[in-house]
Amino acid sequence: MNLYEYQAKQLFGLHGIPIKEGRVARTAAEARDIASSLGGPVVVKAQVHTGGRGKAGGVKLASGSDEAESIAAKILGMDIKGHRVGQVLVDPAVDIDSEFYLACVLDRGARRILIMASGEGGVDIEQVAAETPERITSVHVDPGLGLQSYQARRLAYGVLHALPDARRPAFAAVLRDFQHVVAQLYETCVEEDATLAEINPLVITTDGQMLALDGKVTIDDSALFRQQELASLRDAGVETGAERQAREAGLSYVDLDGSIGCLVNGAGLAMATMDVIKFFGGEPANFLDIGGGAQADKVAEALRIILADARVNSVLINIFGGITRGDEVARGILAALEQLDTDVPFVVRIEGTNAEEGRAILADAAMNTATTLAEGAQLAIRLADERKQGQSQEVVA
Amino acid sequence: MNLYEYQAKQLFGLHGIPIKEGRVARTAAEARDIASSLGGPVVVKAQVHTGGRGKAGGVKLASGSDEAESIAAKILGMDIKGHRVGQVLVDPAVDIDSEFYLACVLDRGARRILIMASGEGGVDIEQVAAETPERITSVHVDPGLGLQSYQARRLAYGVLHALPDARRPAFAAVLRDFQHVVAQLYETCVEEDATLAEINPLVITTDGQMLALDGKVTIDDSALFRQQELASLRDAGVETGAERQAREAGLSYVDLDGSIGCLVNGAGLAMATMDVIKFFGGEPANFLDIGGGAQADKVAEALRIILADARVNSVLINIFGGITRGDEVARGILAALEQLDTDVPFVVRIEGTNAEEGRAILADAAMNTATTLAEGAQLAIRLADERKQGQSQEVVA
Amino acid sequence: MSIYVDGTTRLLVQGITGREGTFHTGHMVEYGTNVVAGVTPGKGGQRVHGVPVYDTVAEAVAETDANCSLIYVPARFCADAVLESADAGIPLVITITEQVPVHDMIRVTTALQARGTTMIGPNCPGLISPGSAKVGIIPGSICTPGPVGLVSRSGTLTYEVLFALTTRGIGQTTAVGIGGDPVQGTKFIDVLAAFEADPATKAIVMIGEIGGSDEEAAAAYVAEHVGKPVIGFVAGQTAPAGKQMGHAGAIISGGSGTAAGKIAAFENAGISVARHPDEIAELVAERLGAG
Amino acid sequence: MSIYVDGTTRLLVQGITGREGTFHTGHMVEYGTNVVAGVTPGKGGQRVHGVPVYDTVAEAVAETDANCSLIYVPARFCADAVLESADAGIPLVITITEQVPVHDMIRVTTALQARGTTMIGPNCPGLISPGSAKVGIIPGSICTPGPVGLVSRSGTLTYEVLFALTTRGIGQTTAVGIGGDPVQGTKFIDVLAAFEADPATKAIVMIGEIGGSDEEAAAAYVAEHVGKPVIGFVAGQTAPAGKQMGHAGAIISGGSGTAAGKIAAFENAGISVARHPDEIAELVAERLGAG
Repeated sequence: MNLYEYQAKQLFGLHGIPIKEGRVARTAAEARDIASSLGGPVVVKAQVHTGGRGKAGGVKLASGSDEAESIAAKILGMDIKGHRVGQVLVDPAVDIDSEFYLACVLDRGARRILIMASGEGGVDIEQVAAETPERITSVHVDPGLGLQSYQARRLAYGVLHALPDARRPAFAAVLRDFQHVVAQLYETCVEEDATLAEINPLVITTDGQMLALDGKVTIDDSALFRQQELASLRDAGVETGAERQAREAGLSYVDLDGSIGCLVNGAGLAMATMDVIKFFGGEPANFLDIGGGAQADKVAEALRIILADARVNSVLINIFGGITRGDEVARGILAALEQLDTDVPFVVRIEGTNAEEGRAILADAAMNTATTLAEGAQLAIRLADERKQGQSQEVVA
Repeated sequence: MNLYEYQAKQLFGLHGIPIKEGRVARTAAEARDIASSLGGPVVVKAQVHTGGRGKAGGVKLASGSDEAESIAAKILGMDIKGHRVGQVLVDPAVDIDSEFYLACVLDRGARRILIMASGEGGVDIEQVAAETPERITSVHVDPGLGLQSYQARRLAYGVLHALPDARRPAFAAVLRDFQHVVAQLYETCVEEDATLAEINPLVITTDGQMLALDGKVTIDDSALFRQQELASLRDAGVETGAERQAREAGLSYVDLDGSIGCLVNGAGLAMATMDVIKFFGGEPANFLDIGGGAQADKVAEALRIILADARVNSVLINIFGGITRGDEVARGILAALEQLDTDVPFVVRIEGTNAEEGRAILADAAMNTATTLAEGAQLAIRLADERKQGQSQEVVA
Repeated sequence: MSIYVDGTTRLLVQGITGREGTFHTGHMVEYGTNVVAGVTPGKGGQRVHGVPVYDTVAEAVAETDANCSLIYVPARFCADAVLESADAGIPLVITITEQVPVHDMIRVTTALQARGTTMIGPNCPGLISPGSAKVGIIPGSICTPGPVGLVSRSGTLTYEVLFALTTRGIGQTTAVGIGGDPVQGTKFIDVLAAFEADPATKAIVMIGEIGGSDEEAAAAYVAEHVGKPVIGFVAGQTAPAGKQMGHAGAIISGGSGTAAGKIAAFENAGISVARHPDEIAELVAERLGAG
Repeated sequence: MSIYVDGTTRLLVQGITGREGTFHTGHMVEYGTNVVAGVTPGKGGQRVHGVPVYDTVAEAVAETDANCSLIYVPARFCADAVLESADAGIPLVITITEQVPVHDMIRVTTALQARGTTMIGPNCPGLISPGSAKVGIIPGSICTPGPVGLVSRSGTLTYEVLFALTTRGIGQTTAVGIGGDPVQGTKFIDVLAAFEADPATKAIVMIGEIGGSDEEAAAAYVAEHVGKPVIGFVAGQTAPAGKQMGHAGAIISGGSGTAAGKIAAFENAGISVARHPDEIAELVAERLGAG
């Protein structure tokens, strides 16, 4: 789960990292009020879950509350890389001396949190890593020991020594503050169950203060059971209705643009099912993983979500039972079909745990069946095409 | 640094371990007031840094405030194994169903905290360990992970399964409470820098509550810099004046009964110096380790403490310099002698770092010197004997 | 022959009295796996499918000499359960539980390194050495003994491939599901090394998916250390960037972790790459025939 | 020959710009120890006795290939300093600092196990291999090369014994002070094993003191694994029970840790026990003559 910049910075603030005291606005009038209560020039920043806001015109300086209002009016509602801007952060403007990069990120290979720091702030760190890797200093944290002071020092001196001479005095003056920010960012990462906690840029202001100017935090969804407050921050706005409905039902669902609905158990098999549909010339309407051990009601809910999508012209149900049982899935399909009056054709393939019981349950429902995935996919593509043509003919007739 | 029972239990209470709400009294009248505010029967318990209070008559049940006062009057001022009772704890009396033992203790061999639990509570755990070790369950805690739930469960089930059948239901009913106490006691041990945190007995009351009835906590002296509140609990009453004075000067000093004052650098050498004096028939007046790298003022303070003891008839100064430097020690000796007018004879032996410089500094002071420890000890014994005889003669004369 | 589990495996099931634990213990016992003990705190003394249940792993190990543990406990208790087995001296822990917090697994994998315990999982289907031991939830009916070693980040996709192999008459030494989470106890390269060392394994199937860079690391390992034929597949060729596809680990982010990159790495390492799952068995047959 | 340190030792001093660090670095350089670097955060670029100072251990190691670290930093920074050296890949860390919190050393010793780093100390005088390297504060003037290995929980008592040996013309391979704290990085048995394996060491002196049970463990080890003659001494024969004698480790508590018990254990293991320090050199001469 990704946090918005303003949420990330609030979290930083709670953990003792210096931030500006801006607030978030959902209307231009609110933006005006915030700017006027802050006084002086402000920055109005679009709050969206994507990068490149600046280039897209989503971040603007305003000299006062009048301009803040007019800028907010322009930014609110803007579309940035497919994300509609629903809120803006109004922060006091800051005079920047220099910019730095600091992040705690899960290193999957090392199975540890990696802390990376660089004097190249405000830019894409992946580019820095590719072009000038010597400007990035990093340390892995032993989870049993936690961050040690020497590691914060190593980052601090690593950044210092990689800076051009002209930039060194300003950073040398805040070396201890920087180490403090490192420690607090790691604390944020661990205590909030984050897999990414990034400050970019971390700046030194012209009056010599360290400040987290922009931030990005990703919370581990699996840990939300112990992060209730964070769970409540989830912003439903970026999910489609179907995605939200699926998440609430405990399903893993991603909306796509095609015509073949997919209901699969297991992420790998679900992806492979999409891949096969595409391989044979079809277009999947969604990714849908019902997860391990799904029971009938969950399967029924999954079918409801798929069939609510008008673009769906056939449904491919591909179940290979392990912890999931074929009979449960079959019961779920029947339960959904009892409630939903649909003419969308189904192709069902069930193998693995309790597959025979499942097939027996569906035997009376007169469904299309398949034995291999390739066969199932090709059948689903054909049925979708036929239904699409049938509908066109109806329209023509 | 050892805590009194009442201090240990306060600490337990702060960490969420259930304790009784008794208070400490320094006079019989205070004991009466506490008993009357608590209401009902109370237990009056001597607060001393030694075991065997019960046998010595230092723990008594009182039916009410009158009796609490009279009992407190008897216990206060009592001498228990050389410890004068200066305060009593007045706790509400408790109806005990059964007693248990639980402790976190530093296992030097394993370099970890060991948690030990047993159904044999209220008795000497070393005796249980020797006679019925199968009644003790223990786990070592990995400091990086901290106490894990399974370890608390293992202690709980270990205790449960070792109990006689008749006692099992009462303990089974509080199995979760017990695991909670285990977790909180370990937290106490780590957060308070304890090398021992013991609850003995941990009881189940007749109404099924777990309760820490008596406790013992030893705090690591080296960690007092980060445990300021605990440091302030130190009870000067159990130290002799010389011991307190020495501690405040950063010296390690233990009062003994002999006539030869010892000033040594290093604990091992200081002990060996005592051993040698005794080996040759003398009696050391003290153990005194000036520590590593002592400077002149510390040496001077050490001599002041030694010479303030009227029983001292000679002083053996044994310095083998490493981090301590011979010249610093020599300057300290001269500084002390300038201020103190004493006729106590000194035997000085300085070897190691800057020993020659040290000996040069003392050359003019016309002191007795020795090259080996055995020689120095024998000389100090002879000088002490001579001075004692001289004093006797003076008295006779 | 097989890797990790075989006829000498003495299995302990943590969470045996739960719904899934009981169900799959039944299947494992039926398959012939030597399930010697179960553990559920507070349920000591019960029996599940004839298997004795203990309150703690330490007791269970003392009584039954269990040497492998299988974990079905709920996610929030998972880290504790893994450490309990490791501390009781069990050298191999298979963790089926899904949605385990990443930071828990960071702590656990570090602790296991110091203890010399191998964990497979979490969020994995376990493993099976057809004909001798099934540890986890891979259906025994779709497997048969033979010369192919299989390792996969995906659960049900593994079944798909096993089914296809078995249907074609190609048996397996061991199939290992390493799980789809970002932090795994066992990685592709660990299993590849074990298969390379196993004389009975004549070819290796490796099923990857989008996200992370373990497939790339595995490809480099294959190029340098694996002499046996390797057949690969990568799921998620049509997955959109930035969207998490089920597994917490399966996400294309910042342009890395794409199926295209992984397939290229496979091909550069001489791994035969299937275009879709049904092609895998075909490629295995070819490479086995050639070898 | 020697153990732990010799002519190949490339020493780094942490806390080199402090009073003690500077003073003893001078003595080590003078003795001929190859001191290649010092570390004090914020003092990078300075020089102490000609030795370059760095801000971090990682930099110092990268620049100088230091392979041994000596720690003089204040107690509250000690754990961090040890871990910094271990993380920089230094295999041997000698910790002179005293009054280090016990819980810090519990954390550190566990962490070092996983990293394969050996720590000697804390609260120890370091070690010396006469004629080739002095690492710590043992005065070089009281040592001379020869056949005796010495290991001790005590600092100055060690000097006493070295002085007596040298005065008698008996030299040393290496003298190791393991420190008097309750939690030590290196114990008697570790050093005994190293001396037993060192062909140049012909006899071993072990100096214990009251408190704990390491002397008893060492005695058992000697009985089983050490073929060379061992001469022992235990300080604190006249110490009262329940009083801490200087070191946090030197205390007789609950009837255990007494000098009498340790001396008995030594004697049972065939160790020659000196009654007072001046007797040690005498016993060494006897055992060397006999051997």
